[in-house]
Amino acid sequence: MTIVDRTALGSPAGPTPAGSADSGSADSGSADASGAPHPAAPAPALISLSIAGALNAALRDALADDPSVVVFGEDVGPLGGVFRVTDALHATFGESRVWDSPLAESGIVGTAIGMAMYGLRPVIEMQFDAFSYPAFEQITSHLAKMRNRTKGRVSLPVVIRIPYAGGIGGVEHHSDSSEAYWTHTPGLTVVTPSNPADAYSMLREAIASDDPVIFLEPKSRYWAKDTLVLPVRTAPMARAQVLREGADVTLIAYGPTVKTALEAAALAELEGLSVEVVDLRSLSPFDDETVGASVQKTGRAAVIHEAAQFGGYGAEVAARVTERQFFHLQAPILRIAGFDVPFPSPKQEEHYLPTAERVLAALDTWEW
Amino acid sequence: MTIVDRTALGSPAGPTPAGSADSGSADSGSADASGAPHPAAPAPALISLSIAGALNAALRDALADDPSVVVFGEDVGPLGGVFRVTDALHATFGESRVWDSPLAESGIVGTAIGMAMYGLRPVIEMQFDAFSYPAFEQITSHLAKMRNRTKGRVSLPVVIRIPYAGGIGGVEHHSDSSEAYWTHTPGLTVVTPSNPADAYSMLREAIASDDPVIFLEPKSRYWAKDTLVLPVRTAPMARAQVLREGADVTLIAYGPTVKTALEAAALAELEGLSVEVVDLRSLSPFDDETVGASVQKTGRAAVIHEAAQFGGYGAEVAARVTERQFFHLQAPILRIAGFDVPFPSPKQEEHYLPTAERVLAALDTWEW
Amino acid sequence: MNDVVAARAEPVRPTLKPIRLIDEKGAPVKGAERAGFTLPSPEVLLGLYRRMVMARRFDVQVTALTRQGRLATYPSALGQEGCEIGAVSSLGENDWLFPTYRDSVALLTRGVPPVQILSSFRGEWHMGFDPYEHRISPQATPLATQALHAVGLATGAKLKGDEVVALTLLGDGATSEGDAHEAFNFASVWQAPVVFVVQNNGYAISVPFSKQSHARTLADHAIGYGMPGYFVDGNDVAAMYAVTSAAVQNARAGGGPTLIEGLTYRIESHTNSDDPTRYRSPHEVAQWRQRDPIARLETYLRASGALSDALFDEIAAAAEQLAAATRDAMNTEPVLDPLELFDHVYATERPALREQREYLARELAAAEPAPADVSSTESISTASGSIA
Amino acid sequence: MNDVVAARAEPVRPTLKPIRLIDEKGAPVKGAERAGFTLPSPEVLLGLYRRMVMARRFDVQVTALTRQGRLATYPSALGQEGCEIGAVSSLGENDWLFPTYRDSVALLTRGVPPVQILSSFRGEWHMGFDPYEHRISPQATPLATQALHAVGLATGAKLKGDEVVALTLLGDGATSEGDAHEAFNFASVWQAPVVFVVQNNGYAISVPFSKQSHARTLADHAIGYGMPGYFVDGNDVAAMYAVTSAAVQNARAGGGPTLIEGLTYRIESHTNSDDPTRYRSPHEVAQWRQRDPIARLETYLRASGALSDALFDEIAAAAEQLAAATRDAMNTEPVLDPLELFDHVYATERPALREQREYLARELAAAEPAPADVSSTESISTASGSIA
Ligand SMILES: Cc1ncc(C[n+]2csc(CCOP(=O)(O)OP(=O)(O)O)c2C)c(N)n1
Ligand SMILES: Cc1ncc(C[n+]2csc(CCOP(=O)(O)OP(=O)(O)O)c2C)c(N)n1
Ligand SMILES: [Mg+2]
Ligand SMILES: [Mg+2]
Repeated sequence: MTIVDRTALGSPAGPTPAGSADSGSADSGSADASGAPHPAAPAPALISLSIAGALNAALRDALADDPSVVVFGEDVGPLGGVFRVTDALHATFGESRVWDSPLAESGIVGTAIGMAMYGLRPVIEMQFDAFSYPAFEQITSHLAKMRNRTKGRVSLPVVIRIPYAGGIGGVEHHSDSSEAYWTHTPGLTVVTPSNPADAYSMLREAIASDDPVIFLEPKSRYWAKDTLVLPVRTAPMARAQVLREGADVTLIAYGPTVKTALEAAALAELEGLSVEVVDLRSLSPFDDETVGASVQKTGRAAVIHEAAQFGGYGAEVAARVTERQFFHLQAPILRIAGFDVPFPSPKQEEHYLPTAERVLAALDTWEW
Repeated sequence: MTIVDRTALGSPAGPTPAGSADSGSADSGSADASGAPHPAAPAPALISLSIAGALNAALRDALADDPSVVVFGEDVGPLGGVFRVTDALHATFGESRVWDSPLAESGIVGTAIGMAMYGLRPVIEMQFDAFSYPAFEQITSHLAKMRNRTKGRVSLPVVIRIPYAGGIGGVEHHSDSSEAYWTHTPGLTVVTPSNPADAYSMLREAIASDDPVIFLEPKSRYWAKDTLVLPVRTAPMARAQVLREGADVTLIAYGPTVKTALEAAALAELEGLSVEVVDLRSLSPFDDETVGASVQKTGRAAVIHEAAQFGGYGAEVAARVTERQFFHLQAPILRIAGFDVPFPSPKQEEHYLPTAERVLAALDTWEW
Repeated sequence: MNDVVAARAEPVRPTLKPIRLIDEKGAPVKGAERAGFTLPSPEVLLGLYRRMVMARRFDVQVTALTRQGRLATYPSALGQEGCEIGAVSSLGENDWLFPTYRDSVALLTRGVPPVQILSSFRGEWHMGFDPYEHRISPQATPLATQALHAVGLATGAKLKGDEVVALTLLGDGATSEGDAHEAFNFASVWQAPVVFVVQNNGYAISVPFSKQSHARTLADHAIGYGMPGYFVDGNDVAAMYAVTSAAVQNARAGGGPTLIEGLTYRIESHTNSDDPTRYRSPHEVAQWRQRDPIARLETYLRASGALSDALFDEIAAAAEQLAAATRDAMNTEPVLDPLELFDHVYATERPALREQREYLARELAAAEPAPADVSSTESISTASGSIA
Repeated sequence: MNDVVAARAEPVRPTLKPIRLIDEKGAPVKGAERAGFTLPSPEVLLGLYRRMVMARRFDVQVTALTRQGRLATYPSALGQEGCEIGAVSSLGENDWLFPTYRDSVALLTRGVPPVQILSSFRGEWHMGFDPYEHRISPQATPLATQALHAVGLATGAKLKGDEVVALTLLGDGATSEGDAHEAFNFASVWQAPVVFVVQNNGYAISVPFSKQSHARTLADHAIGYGMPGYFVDGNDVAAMYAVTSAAVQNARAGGGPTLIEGLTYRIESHTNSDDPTRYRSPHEVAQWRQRDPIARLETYLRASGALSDALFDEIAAAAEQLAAATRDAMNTEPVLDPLELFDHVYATERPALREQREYLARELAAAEPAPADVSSTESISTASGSIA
């Protein structure tokens, strides 16, 4: 297993998103995966695959397995998406399965809704997180509500893939984390993988789901590699996973901050603190069981995310875990999150993003 | 002082929004207020005024006092808005100060931003809460961020008035509570009055503010009356207010749920429980001081809102108050909120909306 | 590039005067105003007449019931029957309709039972019929949003090789929304089999067309999308039917989308709770009452001998029957299950939602006669005590 | 209603062929292709030439610096100088420009210092100049959003009685967004003094115009808004300047908005990180290089005798100076204050934000040489341990 090192995350003034995507797009895993569209192909091989490559493989396999799956959006065709997640799909499956749409996010979501009403399973892309905002009405007023509105008669199996969060030196509007908007909206399922195996497995599961899924892709982790065998199936996407066991404190993380949490746990160990790390994977629904069990064991918890703290997803985590585990808690649940300011410019993001050091400093504020 | 009784809230199958507005629009308070555009007019009289009337008076006085104030949106001109909050303003101030725009919310917010850049102070209306969603991108990516983007060079003194929440038997999309979306967005100020005096005072303050303000108007309370003298100035809008003092528990409410909290407090008193009620008034910023002081005193708190609980504003309240007051808390902070389902149809909303009874039941779940 | 652009032929250009086949006096139109369209057969016209009469009676009945408080709200289409019925009658059985809140009579025409149409306006649930049974999407409230769904569905059908056309109804106000533009554009780029019918009834609630658009006609928008556009007299059901049918056929044949503007008028208030005296004159309304689409066709049909007194009476009786059935249906209070609030939010079960469902179930089970209303005057006095 | 609609005169209709004053060989155009516009004076043309040369040199320099990693990103306008400079040169001092990320050279032309233009692309702050000093809004990234700001500002100026015109630049892709439609519509309904200049450079990142629109020309959209539309050869700076100037004058005189499409081409990649070989042929690019807007004007000016060798050299030298100054500016690392993150979010001070500011201040103060990088390979192994 290879782990992408810090430098691959892109320094603040480093390459722009698509640039980094370019450098990472031709990864062998992706290419290998492309060569094996049929899951039951002989001799499954252990390959090295990035998150971007795993997502590409999942799309390829879903397109191959189910003729009702279609992929469209801005630049997802011949270009393969600005992060190359849809690389080579257009060439393989043709214009009627994978195509470039006009440039309008509300239009993309709105037409995906219509297609889903007709039995297709659209997997669409919002090019960057903040560019999902023009589609906000279609997502909240229709995608999220159609099933309930029609008493379950109309399912909308639409997956909206959204590259999100910072850490790649993106200019304004290219680093937002909007999970709190989506998770507050009943009717949506919101998930985010933190590693290649989950990326593959969860995207397949999202596409197979009859519920609309907001699939958040941590863009700073697109090029983080792992070795695995395709097709891989990890735990059901609704379940959180304990990535590291510990006794003293539970770190709750998701998407890009899972790496931060693991780093913090490793550093804390040097200081003699035993840290459990939970990767939420699913933000809505929230896995009360797994998180609850961990917090009951450790008695202390902190949640880490990039979005602004105020009204962020961490508030829900803190509130509900406190509600349910109050008498197990020895200290208030901490939130290590973005500051309550707009996401900063590339050269300033290092000061904004939660780091392992900041997590440790937060743990130090507790009276132990 | 007169208090509107329960029947005025509109029964679930009762009149639709605009209908109720019709019945309440000709209220004498509003008319009186209209007659006194100059705050310093002689002999200030005690008048009976509804929230809708107070908002109308505030707009009228702001238009009269400051030539840079303009009011536009859907049906805010000759019709006076579907809730009649802009009643008679068009006739008084003319088409260049108060006018009907084309029907497009992104357009309304986007052009308001441009006007504000040129020194105007637009007060715009989103006709119902869910109809602010088409403007989501303009609000989050520009209105909220312009000041920061330009290092403070460009202020956007825009007020977006949004009638929100349920309780009036509105059909789908007419009863949303979207405060959690706005409060999570750095750069926005979000306030909501619960009574006529605050409605007047806070709207005047919002219009005078150099920050963009999301001004949430609790539509089920539009016709709740109070007697007061115009122009009234209540506490600064950033400050929460203790509406009722108590020793045992703090109920934190805002907008439409303030009435619920006061009812619950009255009922609880019969059961021997001394309940303090805090009206937040400002959702962003949050008044940590006032709420903190109350919770330190009572040791227990519950927050009440209509929006879905998951990721709702109550999560932030619970999380931050717990963070700051953990060792003063005798029990977890409770959230009495909407269920995690889309806002229901008129005949079902009674089951969805938090009631005083539900608040009391929640308090009963604590071990006292 | 240059060549790509120049190679595109100019599509049909909307006429300056609305296309008309029967004039306001009920006489057949000759010449240019017909724009090449021909009058439908007497059988078709009689069918349209019957549907309009039924629609009108239904609409009047529901408005009356709404005034009695039996419905939470009802947006009437009185006066727009020519536009509504002409457009929707052009659809085949497998075609789809994407209507708005205003278009209940279009649903009626397509066979949705009154009780199912009115379920949402009574406040029972957000919609009352099965979209797949009738091939009709829920009546959209957020303006222009459904136009994109229509484009998506039509494109989905095209991708699957099915000969399905989607027709969507939009108001004049709705065309100002960004979604209308995106729908027009996606449809034309994808050559989706969609027909956009804009019912320009002069107002968006209180806002007159002159404050909504500076266009000569909304059909002119078609030019900017390289699609055919037609400006039609919406109160001439014959013209609406002829033009829409041609557009549906063209779409079905692979010719892509069409934009049709029907010029009509909303005789009733926006909804029962609107006060139109604030924004329009009785004179204007009276003028438009003169242009009634039903009276116009009736005159024509009687003059041409197609509509006998007997048939007239038969249709009127059928309409009365519909009205009676609608009244009856509104007399029955449906039994609603509050717990259903939780049942359709997700296809995938959620433990936390089950918890909330159980909470409500317990609350309902425990429910006794409502406790006395404790008016909390005192506490609000405290609130105002802080007023400067 | 009917009368209101019919009373509106049809505005100028875009021509099928782009308007041109100087042809691709540098010869003055005669006849219909000019659409009634006349060639600007030699002085004006020389000014446009100088500005284009400066712009080109700046653009090439910044692209080079970006390749060297000195900027985070840079969207080049190489090849679009005719469009950019022609359009922006039509503005008066009190007029406003609403540009996009693509339009740095338009800012340069309007006098914004390079170091201020490039601040955002270097990743220092979201923008680097004072909007009020230059009457230029921040370069918008969310597509088409700035068009609404332009309409609002122009309307605000009109309301205040100021003779200010707002010009906004949009890409072909951006016209597909709902906001573009809303901006066109608001502007025409309000008769706002706005000029919309769509730079149709053939692509939206990788998506060709043929997948963006089915229109003959994007200028055709104007018809649907009842506003004048012009389809212009964007690589003919003379035509761009003449048409845009007329539109600005018309707006200033109270004639309302105009939509202008300039047909041009993006010679460089979308940004430095794009790979255009995936979606367009070198042949196509080579063809468009032949249509270079600067070479075209240069030929004309030399032939007409307005551009001497001496003047040519002088301009070239000025351009080199600009390039050198730009390089120098990028050599200086600006000192950034992390605490400024908190200083401009609100006009009104917030205690909670002050707390966060103090937190970061403490963190910065405590900062020592970074701790050793603890690679947490083990823990991620655990993660994958759960893989089926
Ligand atoms: C996105 C959105 N904004 C606002 C509204 C509120 N609203 C309901 S109907 C209406 C007017 C619509 O006018 P038009 O499109 O002409 O249709 P008509 O009612 O005349 O049939 C408005 C503003 C809405 N439903 N959706
Ligand atoms: C709302 C929004 N969606 C997506 C993007 C991502 N994006 C940036 S530039 C671009 C293409 C724009 O094409 P065009 O408008 O033709 O301008 P050009 O880059 O060719 O100058 C896209 C899709 C964005 N910036 N904003
Ligand atoms: Mg209308
Ligand atoms: Mg382009």
